[in-house]
Amino acid sequence: MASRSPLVCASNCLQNILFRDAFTISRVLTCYQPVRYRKRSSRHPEWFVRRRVKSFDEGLTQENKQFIKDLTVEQYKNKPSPLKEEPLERGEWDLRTRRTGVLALKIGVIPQWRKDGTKIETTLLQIIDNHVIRYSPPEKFAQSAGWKPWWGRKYGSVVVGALSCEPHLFSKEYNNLFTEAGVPPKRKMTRFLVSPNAAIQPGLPLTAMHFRVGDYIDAQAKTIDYGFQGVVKRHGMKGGPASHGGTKWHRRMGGTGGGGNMAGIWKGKKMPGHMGADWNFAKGLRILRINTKYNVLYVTGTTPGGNHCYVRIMDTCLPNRRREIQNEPPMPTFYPEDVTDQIQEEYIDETLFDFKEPSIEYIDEESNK
Amino acid sequence: MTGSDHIFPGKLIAYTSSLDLNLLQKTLNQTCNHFTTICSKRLNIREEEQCFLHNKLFSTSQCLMELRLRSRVRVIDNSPIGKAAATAGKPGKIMHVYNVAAVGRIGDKVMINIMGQKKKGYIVGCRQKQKTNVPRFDTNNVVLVEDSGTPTGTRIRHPLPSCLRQKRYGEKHSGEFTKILSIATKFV
Amino acid sequence: MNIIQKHICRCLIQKCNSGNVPLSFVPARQATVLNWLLDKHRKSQLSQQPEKEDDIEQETIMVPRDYKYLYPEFLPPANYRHRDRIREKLERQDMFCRRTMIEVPEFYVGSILAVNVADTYAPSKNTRFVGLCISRENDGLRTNFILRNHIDGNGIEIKYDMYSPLLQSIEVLKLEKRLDDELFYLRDCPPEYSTIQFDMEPIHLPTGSAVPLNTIKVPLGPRPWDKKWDIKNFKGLQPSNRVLGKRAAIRLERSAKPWEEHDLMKQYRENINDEDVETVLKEVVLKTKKKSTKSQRRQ
Amino acid sequence: MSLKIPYSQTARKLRGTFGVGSGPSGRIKRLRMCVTGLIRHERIESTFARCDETRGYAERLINIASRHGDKDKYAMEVADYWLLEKDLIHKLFKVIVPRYENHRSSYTKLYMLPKELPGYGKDMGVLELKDNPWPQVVPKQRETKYFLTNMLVDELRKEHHRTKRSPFVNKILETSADNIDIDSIQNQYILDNLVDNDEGKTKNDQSHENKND
Repeated sequence: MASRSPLVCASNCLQNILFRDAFTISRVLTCYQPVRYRKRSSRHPEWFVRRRVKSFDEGLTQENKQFIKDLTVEQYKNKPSPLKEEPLERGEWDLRTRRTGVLALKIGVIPQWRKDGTKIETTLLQIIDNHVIRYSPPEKFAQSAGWKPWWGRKYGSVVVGALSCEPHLFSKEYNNLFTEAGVPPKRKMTRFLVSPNAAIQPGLPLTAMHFRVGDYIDAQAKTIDYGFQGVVKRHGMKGGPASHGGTKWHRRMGGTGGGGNMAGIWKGKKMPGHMGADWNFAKGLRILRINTKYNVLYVTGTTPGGNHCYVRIMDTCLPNRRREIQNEPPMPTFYPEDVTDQIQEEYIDETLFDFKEPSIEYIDEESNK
Repeated sequence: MTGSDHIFPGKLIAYTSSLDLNLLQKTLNQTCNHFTTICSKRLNIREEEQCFLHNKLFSTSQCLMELRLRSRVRVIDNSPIGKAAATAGKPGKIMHVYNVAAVGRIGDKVMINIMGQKKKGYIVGCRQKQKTNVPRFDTNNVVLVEDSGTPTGTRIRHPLPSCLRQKRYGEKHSGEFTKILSIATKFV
Repeated sequence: MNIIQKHICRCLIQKCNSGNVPLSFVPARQATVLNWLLDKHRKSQLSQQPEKEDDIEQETIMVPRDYKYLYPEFLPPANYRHRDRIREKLERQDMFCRRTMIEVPEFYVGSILAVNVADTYAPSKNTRFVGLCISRENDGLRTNFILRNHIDGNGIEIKYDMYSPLLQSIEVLKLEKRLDDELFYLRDCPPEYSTIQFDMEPIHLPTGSAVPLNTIKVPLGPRPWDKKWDIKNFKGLQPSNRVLGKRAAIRLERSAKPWEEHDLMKQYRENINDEDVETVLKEVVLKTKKKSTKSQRRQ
Repeated sequence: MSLKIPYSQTARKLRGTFGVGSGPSGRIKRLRMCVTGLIRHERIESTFARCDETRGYAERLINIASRHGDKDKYAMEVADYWLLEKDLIHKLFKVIVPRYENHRSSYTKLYMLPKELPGYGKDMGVLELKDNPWPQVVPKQRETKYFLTNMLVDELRKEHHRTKRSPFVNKILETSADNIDIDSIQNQYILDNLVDNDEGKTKNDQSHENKND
């Protein structure tokens, strides 16, 4: 393992070169493409890299399996970090900057209380093992196939991965994507657009401290897959009467169009079809509470998708909410050197009730006077 | 509750016209017995409703228990019209809800048809499902109000929900609510 | 069988029985991460901050048998799609924090409670309500209970969140159990069965005695009812005199599901299993051990 | 006790087991027959969906029987309902429950059979109780310990242990006690490992040689 044969090395190099060429031609490696209309096809996109390989049971003994597991862990721990070589300059924040987002998992929805006694629903989002895997500056990004002309040269791109795995699960091509960052291969990856002053170096970990309490965020996720659904559930149409001579007319849609000059069914007519499993936004959610031990964000309201689905979280694009930010957020992300004190286990918003406090009591103002 | 002649006037007239006195006596006895047994158990609107309808017993409540048009309400202040309606077994019906949704909730203003008269009132307790810390009543309660805004009754001997008190500080009808709350005796 | 078929057979069998990975043969349509896989990632040594294993799981703590009924709100939901280990842990932390501030006594459906709640619009900034507990619902921070009372010819029910910070105190006036899990049928029963005086004095039980079971059988009032109580086989209800019509009897016969009595998998899916209950209640035992001397039942 | 098998939150409807319209009662009727067949013959072959459904019920039945015992009323009721042939109740409590007394994993095993082309169109499966007297469904694999890959990895492991310092020693280094003789500890650690490995190897080698002879 330690000493490789020259043949293997050569093949690795070849693949690296091949892949790099393919990468510049193909689209940027992401799992998300913004599309104008619903696009459902079984064809792979151009940037697709085959993750899984056909594996067969090698018949390794239990001892040897454990040994190889330990060896991989040791390898990644002893790897020289790419961060030490050439640190990028940290930019300054202004209203137009776009920082990277993080890739979180939705854990559940629980109620919390404000200090005035009102009850609110909060969504819990856990950030597990997030690392920056690739950064390409605007000039390089504009040459790639994933680039859209209306973005101009304003934005670069950042690929973020979550949930690190053992490398023997994946193909060699897929594992080579992570050599630059020096992290174990990730189960899931996404891309974020980033302004040049928020350039970030590959290999950096992203934690819950990337955001502060009181910030506003946008959450993007895939909605729950409902399968093929009728018109009543999919578009909320009224259906027909339950009785009064309604024969086979309970959950059907009405007319599909007029006659005369405009006759025929128009494009975009609401009809039965596949419902859900579509990208959706929830904008302007406020962070109320942060748990740094488990990297969990408590966010107002609910996000799209079911339990344990991936959620892309980024700074909000709503201009009025952006202006409410008074202190600068950490640029390009949180470094543990920034804080002199020890990091607390929990940060709680001023408006939120802390369960360690005694219960709420209203004070009679008139009698006090 | 001795208002049996109020209940079946049509039948009575039919009997009197046929002058079948024996039958008439029998039916009167039957109805009186029936009412005394039921109404002595408890004074509840739904009983009166049930008597008012007919001998057949079936539920007329809606699934959501919402207060909409033609839903029956109970008057809980001591106004003479409300008492008369209770004794006659003719509860008031909602004609209009002063509301965009046309569904009455606690604190909403409604117009009521009661004993052939048109009256205004405020909803003061609902059968509908409520939020936490807000009471849910077994009956739909209403307090009657004159056109000028003063309540028709002088006393309310039933409990009112405590959340109604915040209406006093609201922009709408705050004056009328202070008058209603001043004649109330108990809050829950 | 030719060679190709044999090969396919071998592949499929390998797929079924490879390793310890549980395979779900019903394909998961949702693009979500399964519970066991997520826990593996959280604890794996490859991750940045590998989660440490709990000491509680390794400790041998005896969980008393009645804890399942004493702390029903700590039990997680039975559906594995709605479960998450970390979320439950964080939720429980909040609950324990709240329990240090306010004493949540032992009570069951059928016992009489007095509750104090903060109220901005009341002149004393506090309202007190006394009533019979009809139901206890939900789990975690969402738990609530409903109190019922009959005041001046008005049946009144109020729902309270158990972990709401507005709650000032919960006091048990009479500790009792009933025959049923929920007593919503009291809505259609005569009012004397749900009237409770506001100035009722608390009844103390002798120390160490079991919780008494009230075996009262309540008669139903005349129709119309909120629901068809007489069909639903409540133990605490007297059988009614209602004679079913011909069509109603047929409908009742059709709605019966005798095969669900021994449907073992259905029971397993709807109720949480004992092993999961124990892991949760071990934590409860540890946290309540400190207070146990203080809040022993009815001293 | 929790089930050690994967199960779906929504049950299969198993339509058309006793004709269309038999409904959930027909489903249970069919499953009862499958469970009794499994306890009787210890291996059954049916459609894959039906096998997967019966698997859960059989596991639960054995679970309840082993937990409550044969003197419990509830356990006897359940066994009486699910086993249509009454002589099997005796077999369940006296034969099958003691068999899985110290068992940690699941009691049953499920296989998928290959599709026959052209065929019926449904996946077929085999469900069996573990430790049954029948010949195995999958032929037993050869012992893999002396495969080339295994031998190579074995050698690598030994080398790794020799060269690398143990985590135990590293910990001592971090705490920085100056007067400890590190080399002696390291040597001891290596020796311990070596002895363990050699013992294991010698035993297995002998057996392997005997077989070849």
